[in-house]
Amino acid sequence: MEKVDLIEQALNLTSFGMGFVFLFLTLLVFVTKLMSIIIRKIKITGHVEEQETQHNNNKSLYDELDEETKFVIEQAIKMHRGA
Amino acid sequence: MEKVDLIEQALNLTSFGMGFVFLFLTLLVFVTKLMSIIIRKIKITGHVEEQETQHNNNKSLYDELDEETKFVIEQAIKMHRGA
Amino acid sequence: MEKVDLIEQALNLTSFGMGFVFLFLTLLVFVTKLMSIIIRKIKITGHVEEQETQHNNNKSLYDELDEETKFVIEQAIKMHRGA
Amino acid sequence: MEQLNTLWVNTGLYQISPGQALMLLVGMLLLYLAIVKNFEPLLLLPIGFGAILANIPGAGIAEGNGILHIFYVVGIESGAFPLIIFMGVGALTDFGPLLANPKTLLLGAAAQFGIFATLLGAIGLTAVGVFDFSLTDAAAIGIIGGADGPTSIYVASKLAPDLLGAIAVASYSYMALVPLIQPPIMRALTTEKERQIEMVQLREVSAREKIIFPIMLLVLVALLLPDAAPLLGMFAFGNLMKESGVVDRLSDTTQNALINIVTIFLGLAVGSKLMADKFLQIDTLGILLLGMVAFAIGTACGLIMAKIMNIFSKHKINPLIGSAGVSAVPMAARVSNKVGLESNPHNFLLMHAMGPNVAGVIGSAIAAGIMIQFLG
Amino acid sequence: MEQLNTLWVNTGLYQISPGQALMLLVGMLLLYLAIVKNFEPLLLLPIGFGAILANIPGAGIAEGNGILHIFYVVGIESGAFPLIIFMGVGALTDFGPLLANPKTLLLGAAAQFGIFATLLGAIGLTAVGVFDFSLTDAAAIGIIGGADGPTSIYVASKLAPDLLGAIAVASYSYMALVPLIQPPIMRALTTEKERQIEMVQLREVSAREKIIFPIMLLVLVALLLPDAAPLLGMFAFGNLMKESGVVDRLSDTTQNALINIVTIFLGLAVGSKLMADKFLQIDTLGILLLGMVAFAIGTACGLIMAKIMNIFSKHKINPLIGSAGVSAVPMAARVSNKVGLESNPHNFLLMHAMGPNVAGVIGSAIAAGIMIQFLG
Amino acid sequence: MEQLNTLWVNTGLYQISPGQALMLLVGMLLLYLAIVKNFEPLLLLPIGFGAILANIPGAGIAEGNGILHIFYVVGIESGAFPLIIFMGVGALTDFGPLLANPKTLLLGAAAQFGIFATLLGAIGLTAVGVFDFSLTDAAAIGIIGGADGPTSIYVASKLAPDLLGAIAVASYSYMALVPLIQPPIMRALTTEKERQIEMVQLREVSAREKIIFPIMLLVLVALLLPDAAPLLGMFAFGNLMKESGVVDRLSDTTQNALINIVTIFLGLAVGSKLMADKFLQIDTLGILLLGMVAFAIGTACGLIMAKIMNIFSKHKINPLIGSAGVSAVPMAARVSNKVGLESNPHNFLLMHAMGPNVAGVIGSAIAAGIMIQFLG
Ligand code: NA
Ligand code: NA
Ligand code: NA
Repeated sequence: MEKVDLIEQALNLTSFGMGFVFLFLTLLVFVTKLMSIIIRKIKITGHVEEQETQHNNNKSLYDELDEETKFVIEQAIKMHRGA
Repeated sequence: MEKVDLIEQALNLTSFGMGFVFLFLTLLVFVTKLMSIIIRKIKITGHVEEQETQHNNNKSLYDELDEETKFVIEQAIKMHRGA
Repeated sequence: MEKVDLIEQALNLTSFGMGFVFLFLTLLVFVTKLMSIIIRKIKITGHVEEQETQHNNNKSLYDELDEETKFVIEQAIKMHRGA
Repeated sequence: MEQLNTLWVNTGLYQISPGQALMLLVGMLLLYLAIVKNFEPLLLLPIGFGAILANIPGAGIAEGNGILHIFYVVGIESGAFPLIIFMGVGALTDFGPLLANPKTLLLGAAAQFGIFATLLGAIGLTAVGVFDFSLTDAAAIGIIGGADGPTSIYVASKLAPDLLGAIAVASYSYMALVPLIQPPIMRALTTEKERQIEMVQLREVSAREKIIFPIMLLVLVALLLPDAAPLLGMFAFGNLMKESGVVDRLSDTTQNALINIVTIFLGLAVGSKLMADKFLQIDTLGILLLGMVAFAIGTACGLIMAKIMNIFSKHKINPLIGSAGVSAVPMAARVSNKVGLESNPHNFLLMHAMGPNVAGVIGSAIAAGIMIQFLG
Repeated sequence: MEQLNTLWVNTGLYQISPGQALMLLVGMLLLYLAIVKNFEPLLLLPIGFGAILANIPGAGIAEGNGILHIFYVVGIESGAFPLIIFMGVGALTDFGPLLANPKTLLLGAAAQFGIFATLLGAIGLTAVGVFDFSLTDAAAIGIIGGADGPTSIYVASKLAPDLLGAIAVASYSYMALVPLIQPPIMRALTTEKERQIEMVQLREVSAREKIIFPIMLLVLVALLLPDAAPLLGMFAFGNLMKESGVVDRLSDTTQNALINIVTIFLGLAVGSKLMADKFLQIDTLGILLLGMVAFAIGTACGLIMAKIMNIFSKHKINPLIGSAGVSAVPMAARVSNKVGLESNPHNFLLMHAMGPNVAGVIGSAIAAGIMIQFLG
Repeated sequence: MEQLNTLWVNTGLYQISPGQALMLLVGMLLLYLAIVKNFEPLLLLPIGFGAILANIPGAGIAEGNGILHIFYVVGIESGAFPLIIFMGVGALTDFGPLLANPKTLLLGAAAQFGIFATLLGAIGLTAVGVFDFSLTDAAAIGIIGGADGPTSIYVASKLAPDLLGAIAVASYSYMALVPLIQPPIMRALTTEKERQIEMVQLREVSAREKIIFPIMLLVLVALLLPDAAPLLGMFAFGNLMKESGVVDRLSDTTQNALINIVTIFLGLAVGSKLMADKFLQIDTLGILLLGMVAFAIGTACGLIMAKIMNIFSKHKINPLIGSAGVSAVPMAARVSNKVGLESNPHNFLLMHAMGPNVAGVIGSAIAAGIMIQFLG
C-alpha cells in the first residue's frame, strides 16, 4: 500500500516535473524569440532617433564631463604624484 | 503640546548639531595646519640628523639584510625553479 | 603543595611535549626520506612504462580534446567577440 | 489534477499582489537607471536586482531564512558592510588637496546644513500632519543630504531600519543626479565674476602629513565624538593603510576584491528592504522629496559659506568649489570643475574642489555621530 | 606513565575505526582523481581534503565547534555558498549561442529526464527493497543527473542533508567523467549521416539582447516557479553584472576572487559530510550507481530530442549537440564537438553545443525548483 | 544647556580613563613600529589601529555589538581566521629545501624548547609569587617562542583568551625583532670555524615529492596527534593547492585576496583585545618578558642541536642555520644567511636555512597540538 503510494507520488512528480520543465523552456523559447525580434525592430527604427538624442540626453552630460575633465584629472594626478 | 515638543527637539538637535560640526571641523583646520607646520619644521632641522642616523638605526639593518640577501635569494630562486 | 603540583605538571608537560616533538619530527625525517627514495625509484623504473601509457590513459583523452578543440574555441571566441 | 492545482497556486502569477507587481517595476526602473542612465551602477544595479528578488511572490527570499534576509542580518544589521565599505572608501581617498588647503574643511561643514534642514523639514511636515515621522526617522532621512551612501545606510540601520530601503535608494539616486541638481543652484547663487576666480596652485603635500592626518583625525574623533568613531575610524584605517606605504598588499585588496565583494552583498541586502509592504507607503514619497531638498540646501550652503569666507580672507576661493562640500565624491568636484570651465576655460577647479569634497565625507560622518549620540 | 597513556589513547592510531581508515583512503582517492586524473580538481581537491580532515579520529573537525562544521553551517546550511557559486557561474556564462538559436533550449529540457528517471529508479529500487530512500532522498539523488554541482548541493542541503556528501561527490565525479560516459551513448544513438550534419552559422547577438535575457528569465521564473528563484535569480544577477558592462569591477571580482574563495570553503564543507558513519552506507553505493544512470539517460534524451526536432524543422540540428543538454559546462559541449569532428573534420559544433549546454543549467534549476516546491 | 552638558559628558575627553589614554599611546607606538620601523607591518598596523579603536572611551567598539567585537567572535573565537591564515601560509610555503635535506627537521624540533622553557619559566615565576599564571596561561605564553603568529593566536584563543592581545602583540613584535635578538646569540654560541662551514648544494626536488609531502604530513598528524590536525591540516591543504598545480586559481586567490582580507580583520580583532582593563596588568609585562626569553632559548637550542648533529654526521651542518628553526619565516633564515656571510663571504646559507625555518612551523604546530591535548 505505502510502496504503491510512493511509486504513484514519484510518477506524479515525474510527469508534472518534466511537463513543467518543457512548458517553461518552450515558453522561454518563444519569449526569447519575441524579445530578439522586438529589439532588432527598435534598433532599425530607433537608429536615427538615437543619433539625434545622443547629444541631448543625460548620458551625454556625463560624457561631456568625462571629456572635459579627463585632461584635468590626468594633469592633476601627474602634478600630485610629483608631490 | 507633543508636536511643539518634537519641533523644539528638532531645533535643538539642529543648533547643537551644526554647532558641533563647525566646532569639530574648525578645530580640525587648526590642528591640521599646526601639524603641517611642525612636520615641515622637523623636516628642515631634522634633515642632516636623519642622514647621519640612517646607517645606525634599525631600519638600515633591514636594508643591509635586503641588499645582501637580495642577490642570494634571486640566485637561489633561479636555481630552485630549475629544480 | 599546590605550587609543587603545578611545577610537577609543567615539568611533565615539558618532558612529554619535547619528547613528542622530537618523536614526531624524527619520524617525519624517516618517512620523508623513504618517500623520496620510493618516488625516485618509481620514476626510473616507471619512465618507459609511463611514456607508453601516455597515449592510452585518461589524461590523454583530455589532452586530445584540448588540442583538437583549442583551435575551435579560439576561432569561435574570435568570431563571437566580433559579434 | 490536485498537483496541477498545487503547481498553479504556488506560481507567482497566482500569488502576486499589486504592490509586488509595482515593486518589480521599481526594481526594473533601478536597473534601467543603472545600466542605461549610468546612475551609480555599482550600487543601483545590485539594489535593483535585490528589489526584484525581494518581491518575487511566494519565494520569501528577503524574509526568514531567505538568502537576502541572511545577507541583511549578517552584513547590515551588524553594521559590518557599511563600515567595510567606508574602510575601502578611505583606502581610495586622497587627502592631499585637503591638506594643502585645510580651510576648505569649512565648506564641508557648511554643506551639512542640508542634513539638519531636512530633519527640520521632516519634523515640520509631521507637525502639520502631512507625514508621520519620528525624530529618529527624521534624522535618518536628513543624512541623505550628506551624499554618502554608506553613512546613510549605517545611520538608517541604527535609527530607522524600516526606512533603510527608501533612504539608501534616495541616497544613491541623488548622488547620481548631482550633475543635474547642482549646476542650476550654482549658477543662481554666484556671479559671473565669482565663477571666474582663479585659485592659487596647491602646494605639495609630504607623505608624512598624509600618514599623520588620518591618525590625528581619529584621535580628535575619539576625544570629542566617540559615536562617530566606528565610521571615521574605519575610514581613517583604510586611508592609513594606503598612505603608510608599508601594507600595500592589504591596501590593494581593500581597494579591489574586498570593497567589490562587500558592495555586491550590501547592494543585494539593501534591495531586500524594498519589499512592497514596507516600501509602498506615503513615507517613501516623503523621503524621496526630502532627500532632494537636502541635496539642494547642502549645495546652496556650501556655496554661501565660500562667499562668506571670501569676505574675511585675502586668498579668494572660487565659490563653485563650495557645492562640492556635500561630498558625492568625486562627482560633485567634477561638477564644480565643469561649471567653472564654462566661465573661465583656463580655470581647472577639480583639485581645489577635492578638498571640500572629502571634507564633506568627514562632515557627514560627524553629523551622523551627533544623530546617533542624541537619538541612538 | 599516566601521561604517556593519555598521549597514546589520544592518538589517531588508538582511536581509529575501520570506517575512518577507509574514508581516509577515499579522501586520498579523490585527491588522486583531482591531481593525477584531473577530474574537476577545483572541487574534488578541496572535497577530498575535507574528507580526510573530517575523518581524523578524535579531532572532531567536522563536528560541534570544528572548523569544517562551522563552514558547513555558515555556508551550506544557509544556502549561501551554492548560491554565490551560481552567481559566479552566471558571471562566467555567455548566453550568446543560446540567444542565436533559442530552440536549443528544448534540448536542455529533454536532458532533464535523466533527473526524473533517476528519481523513479531510486523509488523503484526502494519498492523492491534494494535501498531505502524516501521521496525527498530520491529527488535529491535525481538532481545529480542535472550535471550541475551547485544545484545538486543546494537541493541536497534542502531535501536530504544526510546524503549531501555522497551526492556532491557523485555530481562532480560524473561531471568529470562526461568525456568517458557520453561518447559511446552518442555513437550508439546516432547514424553516421546524422553526425555529419553541418549547422548554419550562428547569427550575431546584440548587447541589448544579452542584457535583457537574464532579466526576462528572472521575471518568467518569478511568475511561474518562485521556488527556483533563489538559484536562477543569483545566476541571472551574475550574468547581468557581466553583460551590463557598467559594473565591470564587480563582475571581475565575482568571476575571480569571490568564486575562488567560496569554492575553497564549499569544497571543504562538502568534504565534512564524508564522515565515515554517514558515508559508509549501502545508500552511498546506490547514489553512485543511480547518478551514473542519470547521466546516461540525460545524455540519451538530449540526443533523442534533437532527432525528434529534426522531424519537424527545416534547419536540421546535428543530434550530437543534444547530449550537451545535460550541462556539465563546458565539458559536454566540447565532447559534442569532438565526436562531431570524428565524422566530419570540418564540422565545428562547439558554439552550437554551447546553447543546449547553458540551457541545461536553466533546465536543471527549474527541475530543482519543482522538487523543492513539492517536497521542500 | 542640558544638551550641551549631554554633549560634554559623552565626549571622550570627559570619559577617558588614564588606562585608556595610555593604551591609545600603546596603539600609536604599534603604528610607529609598523610604519617607521617596519616591524611586521602587515599585522602590527591593523593590531595597532584596532587597539586605538578599542580604547576610544564610550564608543564600545570592542564590546557587545561593537564591530571589532563582532570580528573577534566571528573570526577568532571560532578559530577561523588563524586557520585560514595558516592555509594561506601553506600556499606560500616551499618545502623544497626541507625535502632536499630532511634531517634539518630536527633543528626545527630543537628550537621548540623555547616554548617549553618559557612554560616552565612562567610557572616558576608563579611559584615564587612574581606573576599569577595558570598552566593554560603558561602554555599559551610559551607558544610565543614558536615564532608563528597564527599558531600563537589559535592556541591563545583556545587556552587563554584573556591574554590573547598581549600574546599576539608579543608574538609579532618579537618576530620583527629577530634580526636584533638572534645575531648576538648566534655569535656567542658558535666558533668562527663553525660559522665558515660550507654546506653541500641541495639536490633537486621533484614535483611529486612536493605533492606527496603535505598529504604525508597530514596523515602522520592524523595518526599521532589529532589535536594538531586543524592547524597542520589547513597548512597542508594550502600547500597542496599550490604544489598540485591543478587548482592554480584557488591557490592564487588564497595567496592574495583571501589571506589579505583575513589579515586585515584578524589584525583588527586582535587589536580589540588590547582594551585597557585587560591589557594594563602586570601579567602583560610578564608575557612580554617571557616571550623575549622564549625567542632567545629557541634560538640557542636550534644552534646547539646543529652542533650535536655535527658530532654524529659526516655531512657537516653550518650551525648558523639552527637558529632558523624558531621559524619566523623568512626573517630567521635571512638572518642565518647574513651572519654566515660575515664569516665567509662566499657562503650563502639562505636556502639551507629555509629547511629548518619551515620545519619550525611544523614543530610549533605540533607543540601547540600537545598543549591543546593536555590542557584544552
Ligand atoms: Na557628505
Ligand atoms: Na543541467
Ligand atoms: Na615555530
